[in-house]
Amino acid sequence: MSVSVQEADFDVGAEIAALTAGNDNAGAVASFVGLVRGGEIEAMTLEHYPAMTEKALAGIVADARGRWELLGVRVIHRVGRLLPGDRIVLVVVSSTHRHDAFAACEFIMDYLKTQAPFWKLEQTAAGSHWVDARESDDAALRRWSDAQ
Amino acid sequence: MSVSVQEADFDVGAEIAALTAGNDNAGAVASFVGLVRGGEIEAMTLEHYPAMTEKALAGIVADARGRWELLGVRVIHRVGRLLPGDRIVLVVVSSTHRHDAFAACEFIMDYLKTQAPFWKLEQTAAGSHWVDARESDDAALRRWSDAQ
Amino acid sequence: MTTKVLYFASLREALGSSGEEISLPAGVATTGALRDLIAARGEPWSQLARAKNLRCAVNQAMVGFDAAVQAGDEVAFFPPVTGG
Amino acid sequence: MTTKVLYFASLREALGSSGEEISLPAGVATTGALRDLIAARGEPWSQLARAKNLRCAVNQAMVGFDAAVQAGDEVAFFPPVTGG
Repeated sequence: MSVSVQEADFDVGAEIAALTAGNDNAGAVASFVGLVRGGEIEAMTLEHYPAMTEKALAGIVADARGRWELLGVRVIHRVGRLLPGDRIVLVVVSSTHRHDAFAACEFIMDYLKTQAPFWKLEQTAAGSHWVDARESDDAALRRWSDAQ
Repeated sequence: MSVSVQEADFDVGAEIAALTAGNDNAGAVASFVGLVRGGEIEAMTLEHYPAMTEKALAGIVADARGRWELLGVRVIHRVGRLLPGDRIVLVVVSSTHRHDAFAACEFIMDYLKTQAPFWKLEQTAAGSHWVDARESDDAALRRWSDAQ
Repeated sequence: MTTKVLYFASLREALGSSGEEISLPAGVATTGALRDLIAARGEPWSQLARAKNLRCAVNQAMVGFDAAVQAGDEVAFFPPVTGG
Repeated sequence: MTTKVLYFASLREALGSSGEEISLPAGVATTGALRDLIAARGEPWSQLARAKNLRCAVNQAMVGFDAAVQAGDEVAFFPPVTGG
């Protein structure tokens, strides 16, 4: 299964290695890891829409596969309570061509950020608050309509 | 040291984790792994210009740091004899912003491909031959002159 | 046959509900009409009408407020997503 | 004082040499002039003049063929790089 939504942490090196194991054509592997930032944040709780999340992520991966020549894609998104420095999300893309791997990896992150049903509740000393969506994420998404 | 040229393999997960350890601001980590492709290739030998390689890579990293807001950069390039599926190169970039991490990681790879003094000798059943430079790598480099 | 309606994140908290089953009255055939039907109950439900950038999904696919809704569907209302 | 000249990869193999020390004659003050000086020896050295996309570095920095060279420098000639 190329898409997972889970509470457990993941092993980045093992996931990257697994994606290329047994495929000698994958000369390029691009990956992204998103982490909980510190600062004022003491903890973060990730809520999601269970029936929709894996479906939404699988749809984004399918879109990426339609745009670039990809050999393998792996997406893992954590839910539940996380602490500063904890890993939140992993996207790994393997391809024969490095530009395809980079572009698809960033495309998947941009779509995930705006289309996959996850919500962050941040906990600080002053209390809890839901994270606001950022206009910069919508702007990032629009880039993919214009060009690669 | 953020740049290494070595015969030994590297641990991708450990390198990514090390780059963000102790820095709570790094919300985004982009990375790239280049692997020896299989097919007709039985082995590959990477020659380099020892006095220049780390200097060239450090210069590329410094250029990237001048263009984007980066928190950490790690580059490892292997030399010597490698087999299909073996890791050749690792670039890891951490940043507060994911677009900066992605852009800098791809920039470093594009410059490394055309500016760092490494040469690949491929060994096939038919004999050995030096890999030709690809025009697509020069084209990839030119993109960075126009825009980010 | 009813329509399942779900609320998530800040909207779930503001409404004090994670979801309900609704029998669609005649004339309520889109996500927008369903939203207005619920919002018309008054507080706290009227927040559905005021919510900035409210999003919705029908059967786990994001859609606009002109999307068709019928009995048996699963409709979700939620704020803009913030994962990743 | 001499100038150290290095050859790499396919060029090293074609020349049968990984490098040498050269005393720069008067009038040889650029990487291009040094290349021409060596190529003028005849085969196999004339390959330096024929090499497609020959690259050079002075003191471990890539430069063009109009770059200055002086005694004590380390000059390298090599084909386009293919790492990564």
